[in-house]
Order: sequence, then C-alpha cells, then structure tokens
Amino acid sequence: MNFDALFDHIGQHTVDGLAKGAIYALVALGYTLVYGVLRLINFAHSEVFMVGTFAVMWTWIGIGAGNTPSIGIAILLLVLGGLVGAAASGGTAVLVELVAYRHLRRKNAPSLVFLITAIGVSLSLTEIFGIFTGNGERKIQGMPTILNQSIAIDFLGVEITNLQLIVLAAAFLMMIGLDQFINKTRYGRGVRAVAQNPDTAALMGVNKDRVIVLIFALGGLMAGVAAVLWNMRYGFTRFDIGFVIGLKAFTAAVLGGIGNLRGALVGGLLLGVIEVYFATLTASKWEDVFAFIVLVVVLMFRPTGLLGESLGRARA
Amino acid sequence: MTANENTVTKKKKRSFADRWNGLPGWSRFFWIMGGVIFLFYLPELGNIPGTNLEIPGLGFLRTDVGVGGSDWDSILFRCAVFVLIALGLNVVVGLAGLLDLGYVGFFAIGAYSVALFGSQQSPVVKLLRANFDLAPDWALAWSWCILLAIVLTMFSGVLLGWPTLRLRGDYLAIVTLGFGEIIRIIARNSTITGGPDGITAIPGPEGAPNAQNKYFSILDQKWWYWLALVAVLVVILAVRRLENSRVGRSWLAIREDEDAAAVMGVHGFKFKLWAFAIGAAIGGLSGLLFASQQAFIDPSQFNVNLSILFVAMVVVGGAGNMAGAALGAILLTYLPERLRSLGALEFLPERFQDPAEFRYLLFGLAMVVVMILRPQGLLPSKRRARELKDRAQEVPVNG
Amino acid sequence: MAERSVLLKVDNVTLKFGGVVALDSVSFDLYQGEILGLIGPNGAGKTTCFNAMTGVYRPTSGQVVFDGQTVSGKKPYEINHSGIARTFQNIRLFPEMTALENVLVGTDSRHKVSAPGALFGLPRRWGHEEDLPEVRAKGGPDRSWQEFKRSAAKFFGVSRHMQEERAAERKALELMHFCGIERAANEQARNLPYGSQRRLEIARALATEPKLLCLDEPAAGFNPAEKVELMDLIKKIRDTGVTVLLIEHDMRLVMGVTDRIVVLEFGRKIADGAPAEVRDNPKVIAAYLGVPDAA
Amino acid sequence: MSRKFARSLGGVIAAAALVLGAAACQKEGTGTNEAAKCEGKIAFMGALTGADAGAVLPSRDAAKLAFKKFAAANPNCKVELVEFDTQGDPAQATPVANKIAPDASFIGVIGGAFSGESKATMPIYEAAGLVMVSQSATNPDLTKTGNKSFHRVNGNDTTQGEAAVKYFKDTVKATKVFVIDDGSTYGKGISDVVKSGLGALKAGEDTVQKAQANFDATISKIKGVAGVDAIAFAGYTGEGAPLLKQIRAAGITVPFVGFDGVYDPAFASGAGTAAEGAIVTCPCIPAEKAGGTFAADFKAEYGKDPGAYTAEGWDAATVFLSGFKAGKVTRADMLAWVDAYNEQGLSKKIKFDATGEVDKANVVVWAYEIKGGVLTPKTEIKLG
Repeated sequence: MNFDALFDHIGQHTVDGLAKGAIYALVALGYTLVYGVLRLINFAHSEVFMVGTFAVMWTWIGIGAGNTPSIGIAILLLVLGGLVGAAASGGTAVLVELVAYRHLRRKNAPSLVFLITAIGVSLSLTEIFGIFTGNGERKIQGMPTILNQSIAIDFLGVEITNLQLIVLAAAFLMMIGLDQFINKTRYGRGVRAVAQNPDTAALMGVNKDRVIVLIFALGGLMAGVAAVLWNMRYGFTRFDIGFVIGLKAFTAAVLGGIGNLRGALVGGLLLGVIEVYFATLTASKWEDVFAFIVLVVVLMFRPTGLLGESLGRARA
Repeated sequence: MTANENTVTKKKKRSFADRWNGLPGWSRFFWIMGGVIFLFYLPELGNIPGTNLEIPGLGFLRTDVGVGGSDWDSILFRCAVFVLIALGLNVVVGLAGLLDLGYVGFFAIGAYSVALFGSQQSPVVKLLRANFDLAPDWALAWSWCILLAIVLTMFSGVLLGWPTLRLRGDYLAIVTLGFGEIIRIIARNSTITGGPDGITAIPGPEGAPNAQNKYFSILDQKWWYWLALVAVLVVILAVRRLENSRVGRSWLAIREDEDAAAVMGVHGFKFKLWAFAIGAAIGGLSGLLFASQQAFIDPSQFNVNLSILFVAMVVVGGAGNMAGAALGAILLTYLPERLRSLGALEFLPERFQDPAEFRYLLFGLAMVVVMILRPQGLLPSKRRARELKDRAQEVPVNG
Repeated sequence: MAERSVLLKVDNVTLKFGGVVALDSVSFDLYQGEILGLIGPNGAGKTTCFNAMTGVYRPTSGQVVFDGQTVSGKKPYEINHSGIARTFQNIRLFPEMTALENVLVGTDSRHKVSAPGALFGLPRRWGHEEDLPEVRAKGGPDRSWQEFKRSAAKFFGVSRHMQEERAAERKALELMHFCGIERAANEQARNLPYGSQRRLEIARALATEPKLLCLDEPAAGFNPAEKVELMDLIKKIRDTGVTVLLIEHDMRLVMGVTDRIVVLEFGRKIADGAPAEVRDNPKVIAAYLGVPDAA
Repeated sequence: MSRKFARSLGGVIAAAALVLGAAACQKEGTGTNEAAKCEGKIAFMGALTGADAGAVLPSRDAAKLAFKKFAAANPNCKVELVEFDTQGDPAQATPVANKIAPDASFIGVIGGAFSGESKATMPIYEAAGLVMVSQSATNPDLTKTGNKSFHRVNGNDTTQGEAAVKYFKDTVKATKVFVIDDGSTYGKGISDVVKSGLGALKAGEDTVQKAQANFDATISKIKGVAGVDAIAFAGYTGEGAPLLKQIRAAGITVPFVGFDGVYDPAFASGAGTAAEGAIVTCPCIPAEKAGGTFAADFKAEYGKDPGAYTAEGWDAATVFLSGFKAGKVTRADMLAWVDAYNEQGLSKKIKFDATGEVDKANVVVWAYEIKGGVLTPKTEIKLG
C-alpha cells in the first residue's frame, strides 16, 4: 500500500475520481429510474449507453469533424452530439421497453425473467455492434478529438482540466434538471405516483404505460448525455464498452441507494473516487475489488444504500 | 377412478408434467432407467455399439460432423458439467429464490482447489513441499481434492452469505456479481494462484494427465463424460431428496413469501445460508471436474459473463425445476457448438454466411424470444401432487 | 368470572413510524381459552398491533409478554416457535405450492429441520410397521411396485425424517379436514377459490400448534352463509384449547363469537369488555358513527 | 387400471424399440489407406470470432494465402487448411483439439494463436503425435514444459522484453520509465522482463484490467511520479489505444512504447492523433523487408495491408507445405521434418531448437513508429 502516493496528491486524486464518477452517475440514473418505478434491474441499460457512444461517433465522423476544431464548432459538435446521443439512447431504451419488457409485464412475469430478457437484449445489441462495426474484427473505434484537454483551474496544486469541468458541470446540470422534472412537473408527479403505487395511480387516471415509457426515455436520455461526455473525454468506443461502464454504474446506483436519484449521483461520484484512491494505493487491477468491498460494507450497515430508496417510498 | 378426482378445478389440457406425474411409479422408474442408459450411450450417438451399423439421422446431432466442429465427447462432458452447475444454481435461484450473479466464483474456487492442491506445477503445492518437508513429488490426491473442493466452496458460500443474505434480492444480485469478479481478479493478480498464466498438469482420477492413462486419457474424453454423468446423477438424487423434504419446502416458502414464511416459523436466514452452501458445493464440484478434464485453467476462463450464462441456463430452462434447469444448460452449451459446425450458409448473402460469427447474436435473440413466449421457462416448475387420493378419505372426522 | 390465567399481555405498547404514532400505549390482556375480538375503524391500528405481537415490527416502547416470556423484539420465527400463529388480512399463502404443502410448512415449525438429516436420512429405525409406506393398489404392477417399495423401506429402515414427514402429512390432512378443505390438498394454492384460501391460511397457522391464533379479518369477502360456517370453525378451534384473537369488521360476527372485545381508535384503546358492554359504550358508538359496519 | 397399465407398458416398450429397432444401416467404410500421396490437412486453431479475433485473422489470412499459392503451384497436392475457432478461450480450444487429434487426416496444426489455448491443448497434440507450429504464441514458458509437439516461428516475450529494455536505454535514453501492463499472461510476461531489465530506471508501475476503459487512476499515478520520461505498455490494442489517447489528452507527452500486442492498425486508428510518434516493438519483420512479393500479394488478395504476425502466419504454413512437398504425409514424418527444418523464412531464418523455439539470434525485433496513423518501420533493435 503506497500511502505516500495517495496522500501527497489527495486533492488531485479526488478531482480525477469525481470526474470519472460523474459519467457513472449519469448512467446510474437510468438504472435508478427504472428500478424506482418498476423494481426491475434493467440490465440492458449498459447497451443503451453503448449505442449512444456509437451514434455520437458516427454523427461526428459523418459531418466530417476533424481534430480540435475551433471552439465554436466544438461547442456545436458537443451540443449536436448530445442531442443525437440522447435521441439514440433514449430511442433504444424505449425500444427495449416496447419490444421486450411490455409483453412480460402484461404476463406478470417474475423479475428473473425480466433479467434474462435484458441479458438477451444486451447480448444481441453487443453482438450486432460487434459484427457490423470495425470490419467484423471487433476493434476499438477511435474518433476525432473535439476539445483539446487543457488545465482550466489550478488551485493549490490541484489541476482541473476543462474536460473534467465540463463533465462535472454537465452531470450536475442534468441531475438537477431531472430532479426538478420528477419533483416539480405534472409528468414527474405521474412518475412518482406510479412508483409509489402503480395500481392506485392507474385508478387515479395516470397512464401507467406512458409513465413507464417516459422513465425509459429519461434514463436513455441521461445515458446519451453520458455517451457524448464519454466520447469527448475519452475519444473512443467499442462494441463491449457497455458492459464495463454498466457494471460500474449499476454498482454506483446500488451504493447510493437504487431508486434514489440523488443516490445515483452520490454513488457514482463516490465510486469514482474510491477507484482512483485504491488504484493509487495499490494498482488499477485491484480497484474493482475495493469498489465491491466498499459496496458490501456500505450495504451491511445501510441495507438500502447510502441515501436509501426513495423515488417512491422506502421499503422496509 | 380418474386421477383428477380430488381436484377442485379440472384442467382442460394435460401438460407433459401432468402426464408424467400421472404415470404409475414403476413405469416412471423404467422410463428413468431407459433415459439413464441412453445418457450413457450418448458418446456413441448414431452408432450401434459393437457393430458397424449406424442409425440414420441421429449422427446429425453430433457436434463433430461438418468442418470446424468440436469433439463430441468433450462437448458432452461440457454439457454434463454445465448441467451440474445449473442444478446447483437452481437450488439457489430456483428453489430459494436468491438471485446469485456470482456463481462463477464457486465454479472457480472448485477448479482452483484441485489445481492448487493437486497439480505438481502449482505454487501452493511447491510452497507446502518446501515448508513441510514433503516428498518432492507430493501433491494432494485427487480424491482428497474432491473433499477439499466441496469444503472450500461451502465455506466460501457461507462466508459470502453471512453478511449478504440479509439483503433484499436485488442488492444480493450486485453483491454476488462483485464476489465472482473478486475471485477472478484475485486469481489473476496474485502469484500464489499462478497469476494470469494459470495452472497446468491438473490431475484427474488416474493422477496427473498422461497419454498412457487407461480410461481418463487426454485423447479420448468418453470416460470423462461418464464420470461427469455419474456426478450429475448423484447430485440429482441428492437435490431431489432435499427438494422433497421440509428443507425444500422451507426454501420454496422463502421464495414465495419470506415474511409469511417467517411468521409460520421458518428460519429464513438459516435456510438461505443452506441453499447458498449447497449450491456452492455443487458449483465447486463442477469446477473441479472442469479443471481436471481440461488439465489447465487460467483466470480468464471464469469471467462474469459465465455467471450470467449460468443464470440464463436456469431461467430459460425453467427455474425451480431440475429437468428445466438441466435442459437449459444443455441447450445453451450444445447449440452454439452445433451452430459452429453448421458450415457456410450459402443461400445467404456473403456477409451472413458464417453462422459461427452470428451464433451469439442468435443466442441473444433466442433468449429474448423464449422469455417473451414462455416466461416460466421451457419446462416450468410444477409441484408434484402427492399420492393421497385414498388417504384423504381415511382421515377421521373431527380430528 | 373465575380467575383465568393470562396468556398474552400487551403492555403499554407504542409504535411509531417516523412521526406517525400507529399505536399509542396500548395495553390489554388475553386469557387462556377465550376468543377476544379486536375491533376499530379503518386505520385504528389493529393490524399494526398484530404485527407488533408477531415480530413483524418491533415496538418503539412497551412490551408483549406471551406465556410468561417477553416476545417483543424477537424474530418472527422465534415468536412462532413460542406459540403464536396468525393469518393475514390480505391472504399470503405460498401460491406456487400445493395446499397440502402450505400446511406442511406450518407443521415444520414443530420439527427439527436440518439439511444433512434430509439429505442422508439418518438416524434410521427398523421394524415399525407404521413407518412403512402403505400398499393400497388392488393388484397388477402398481401393487408389485408398492410392495417393492415397502420391502425396500423395511430392509433399509426408515429415517426419522421420513417418519416425521409421514406424521406431518397425516396431521396436515387432519387439519385440512378440520377446516373443510381436504379435497383441495393437491391443488396449487393460487388456484383455490377465495374462501378455501382463507381456510387454508387458518389450517396452515393451526399446523404450527399454536397456543394463540391471531386471525386478521378472516371473514373479509365472505357471504353470510360462509360467515356462519366461519363462526362455527372459530368456536371449534377454541374448543380444541387454542386461544383466539380476532380482528373483524363484521359486528354481527364479532358479537356472535367473541367472549370479550377490545376497541382501538387512532392507535389508542378506547374500550375493553364483554360484547354487550362494548356495544353500548358511547365512545365506541361515536367512533363507529356513520361508518357502515360491513367490511 | 388395466388400460392405464397397458398404456404405461406400451410407452416403455415403444421407447426401447425407438432406440434399438430403428432402421439400422451399414456405415460407410472409413478405411484409412495412407498412401504416400501428397495429401493431408492442416488445422488452423485460433480466435476467429469474438473480441480477440482481430489479432489472429491477419495471420490466418496469410496462411490461407500460402495454401492458395501452393495449391496453384502444385496441382497434384491435395492439401487443405481447415479453420477451427477457439475464440482464444482455452475451454473452447480443448474440445477443438480433441476433435483434431484423433482425426488421422490432420498432419499438423498451425497455432495456437494465443499462449493460453496453446498451453491447454499442447498435451493433447503431443499425445496424438501431432506437430504444432505457432505463429504468435509468445509466452516463454510454453517451450519449457518438455512438450515435443509445440514449435513457434515467432520470438518469445523474453526476447522482445530484452529488446525493449535495450531500446529504452540506447535509443530513448530514458531515465525514469513508467511500466504498465494489462495483467494478462502476455502483458505480465513482457513487463516482468522489462521491469527487471530496467532495474533502477523503472520509476513506477501499474497493472490495468482487461476491457478497462478509463485510465484516470493510472494517469493520476503517472502524474504522481515526478520526471517520468518514458512509458512502456505491455498489453493489447483494446486497452492500449484508449490508454495512449488518455495519456496524451492528460498532457503527458513523453515517449510511449508498446509491444507486439498493439502492433495492429486499429491501435493507430483507435488512438487517433495521440498515436503519432508512439513506438511499437515487434519481433516481426516489416512485410516489405521480408523480401519477395509477400506484402504486395497480401494486399492484392485481401485489399488491406498485412497486420500482426502475417509473415509468421505465412512462415508457419510454409513449414508444413514444404513438408508435404517433400512427401511427409504422416504425423511422425511431419514432426521429424519440422524438428529438422532449417530454411530462410519470410520473417527470419527458421530453425527450431530442441525446445521448439527459433534461435534467439535469428529473432528480428523491430521498432515501428506510428507516422500519419500508419505503423512505419523505424529501426531494427539488434540484440547484443
């Protein structure tokens, strides 16, 4: 354990970890939204993110974006990417709901069946992208660098880059927007009503199916934004990227309290920081081990995650 | 006398399970014996043993027909090992209703226990020899490795279950998933497990792998399949006893309604732990067989996708039903292998001709379709009616 | 009234959920062998009181003493082992299991249940005719098969597990007969008609050999004829020596069957006494005013 | 009762009849007359589908090309290359090996492409007397087991690691090298050699994971070590390209050296402009330096440039093809032929020592530089 390496640069590691976790947090929102309303782990959400990264990449390459265009064009590309990513991911998420889950819900299938269906959808999407991209060789896909990384803030030796800043800001903005949407608008009220008691909500005139499509779309939208941020910051994608990110995001959602929007943010950021800390203490290869151990410890003391389940009601 | 006499509502359609349960005991017995004989005959599928004759059509089912296929006996062995896994996981997922996404961890522990303590090449064996003044060719005998694998996996099952089984189902899923990953990462990154290089020369029933071995040879896998088949049959008998006992009843009660079960006096935690430990032991046994047959393991063979595949086997086949879980395991192991040697599909455009390339896509789509059409799995679980028809009337009035 | 032994003592039990007080210092006693009715308007805290007694919730303060032992704070299964059984307001059977198996789960409460015992079938007992499986078939291969099984059991002995299993099965059938649902033994619980499900819940609870049986609105959804049958059943249960605590909305049923009534309102006890006194109690009348007494 | 009995009994009998009484028919004679004709099959075993296929397909293509050309030149030789997909997974490779081994029509095996599957299958091939010639399995331990079947035409990780150390010392003149590996057999093997070779020059290390996507922690670590002036990465493209891209994005501009695991066009395209100037060492000769028309032929056949281990794939195929030409059509003959083989191949002079390794002195290690997104030969690293 190399404590010197950690504590000498603890500020820097924290910032790096937060920026890493912000993307987890956005993807985690998708898990949390669906879980909060349907009590269902949407394992296909990882592929929703993956589809978003590809859509954004193709858009950028398609309109002939080069490396590090001028700042105006870069912003335009990011916004365009965000819109395309949100549309693609949201569309995929809704499609998954309509094609796979809706039938199962009608049949009142047990939750394991949803899980296996989700895995099937996930596998199919991964394979489709694996076979039809990169010449069938399943290689990683590079894309133009939209924004050059540079140091935006240098505070007491802690360097925060422009990309990290954008990722963090975007994650917080999306989070606040979503929170407001769920808590303040009429649609959000419908979501909360269904989350609390689907049957009563249906009696009160809430269209349950529409609400469910809405939450899948919202989760997909967040994943799409995460996708464009991912592409901007890391500049590559791959057919199987969803699995890695999805696993982390799901862990983050549980850590914060699945079903709880703020929990997803807290869990994501925390997971990012834990990973960077422990990778510094030992090696990157151990970061997952520590992430899971922290998860188990947290769950032992707080069985419903750090902030508890709260989109609807907390369960006993 | 009709079989349905004492039922309240009459079924219109008799399912396979109903028909099966309606058969008299002796007839079921002969069917089962016939089935077992057929299972032992499988390596010769399509041939009539001892003759040069073949049964037309059956040979087509083998995986070694066509170009690029795999050895039929090896695939049978793999099917048997995965059936064993599905049976073990079925105890956890199907009977007790606990979603375990890290089952591969137990599979790995079973495999590593025979590799680390049985192989001449293992760092653990070398360490033990050096520190305990053992013979230079010392290694734990295979038969002791079986015991060790079962003990170690049961212990790890309890170790994992103790803190986590108090969690609700969905949380359990992610924690077990993490457990599977942790086992793999440790196996890969520590030197005592042989690291990423893995362990070679893992012994079998006849000792270290050797071309001269009489039955469990490197080249002919038939005996390996028969060994795995025996293990499967033993496990089926054992799990059946549990399933039809009050232990199995307690598992089902927990699965159906944990709170109500607790109020009826079922000690939920204890039985969940038992389910975990028993499931883990079966997973460990299958890992041991897998490692012994392959004689080489490395950590990359135990990734999370395998765990998910295991759960898929159980659910696609029919959670809670041993026959279903076994069917799921066989289909999900056999089909990709059979598709591999299908040969080019020349009626399709060039891009789509190679079925091997598409087999996992087909596999994923099939999973979705099966689940949508048959959410209960291919062979849904159905509680067997007890043979009570006469006794119900013998009960004294006003007991 | 002669002095009767107190079976259960609810002593100043308070239960709070966050800021909401669901039970506010509720105290009452239950005497051995009586049928006590627990009534009150919707939301009065009747089911919460049940939950506090059976270990589903832990009281915030106060205690429940059963048969001389404090049971509040114990786990639900421990409380069941000490002799309290209950049914649920919204039926909670094990839907995929057969009716008989549902009852058998109850009988298991009185047995030592161990996985190794079930797996290896030890210890064994030889030479007891009543342990062996019956030969019922009149002839043909069925009979030979049954005879074969019988002689196999004779030869290998019968494990304690199997003996207990047979006894449990007999007892479960008796109980189902007692509750009038023996015909449904092999049906899946979820396929049973509503009334049978309610009765099955009672049979399952009785199978745990309780000293106290708590029934949570057992007559909900019943027609008058069924209610009369249920009243008879409850009395029959009491006659076997089981004390009964009954939550019920239907005043006629409550008045007809109970020995004593406790009335709750807004988590507080407002009356306690014989049915006739309670019926005339002005507080109770006020509480129920305008509230139709049918469920 | 009796009707039920008849039905039950009938079922049992019908089943038995189905198994035994089905119209049995005479099996076709499968006599194996092994005339000394120029005839036989070679198996190609490796990951042809799945995530790692990209590393194997180029050498498969090269071997196919060799067979095609041979068939054109020797119309009376009926040799065939049969492909077996293992997905690079040892568990999938063993059933394949067990299929190949008992099939007498197979005379040799090209592969395994990866070390793990080679390790798992070489006892099977040895037991069957089948000779293996691998084009790309680089783990040094493979030739240390005493296995008589395994040969390889490529250099192993030790050789390459030593060459890399030399490159760091002589060409880069690095003083503080940060070593990253991916924890795989391959990556760990090379990085161990590099780390011990560098000795005090090693400034820090990290091990990433397979399929890891974001390397913030690794970069955070590199930044934590003052004065790092070179980075070594032992792993594959999947992790290498994003790692390099993120390292450059983080403003770290020191030389980056990868090994043959990233000798792959996708490495340059995946990392984009970040890859510019990165060094990739490979114990594989530049195709255009290989002499002959191989590079041009390959491009003409497949419409793309040769990738990793294409020359080696060709060489492995050639070893067998020349054996066929010399009339070696039994397994024993072919094994003896390979053991005694001594010819100049495309990649190097191929002569196997007793362990199945090519002579270390003949292994040519080249440093390639990525220029304009293309791997261009920079310099040969001469091993002492």
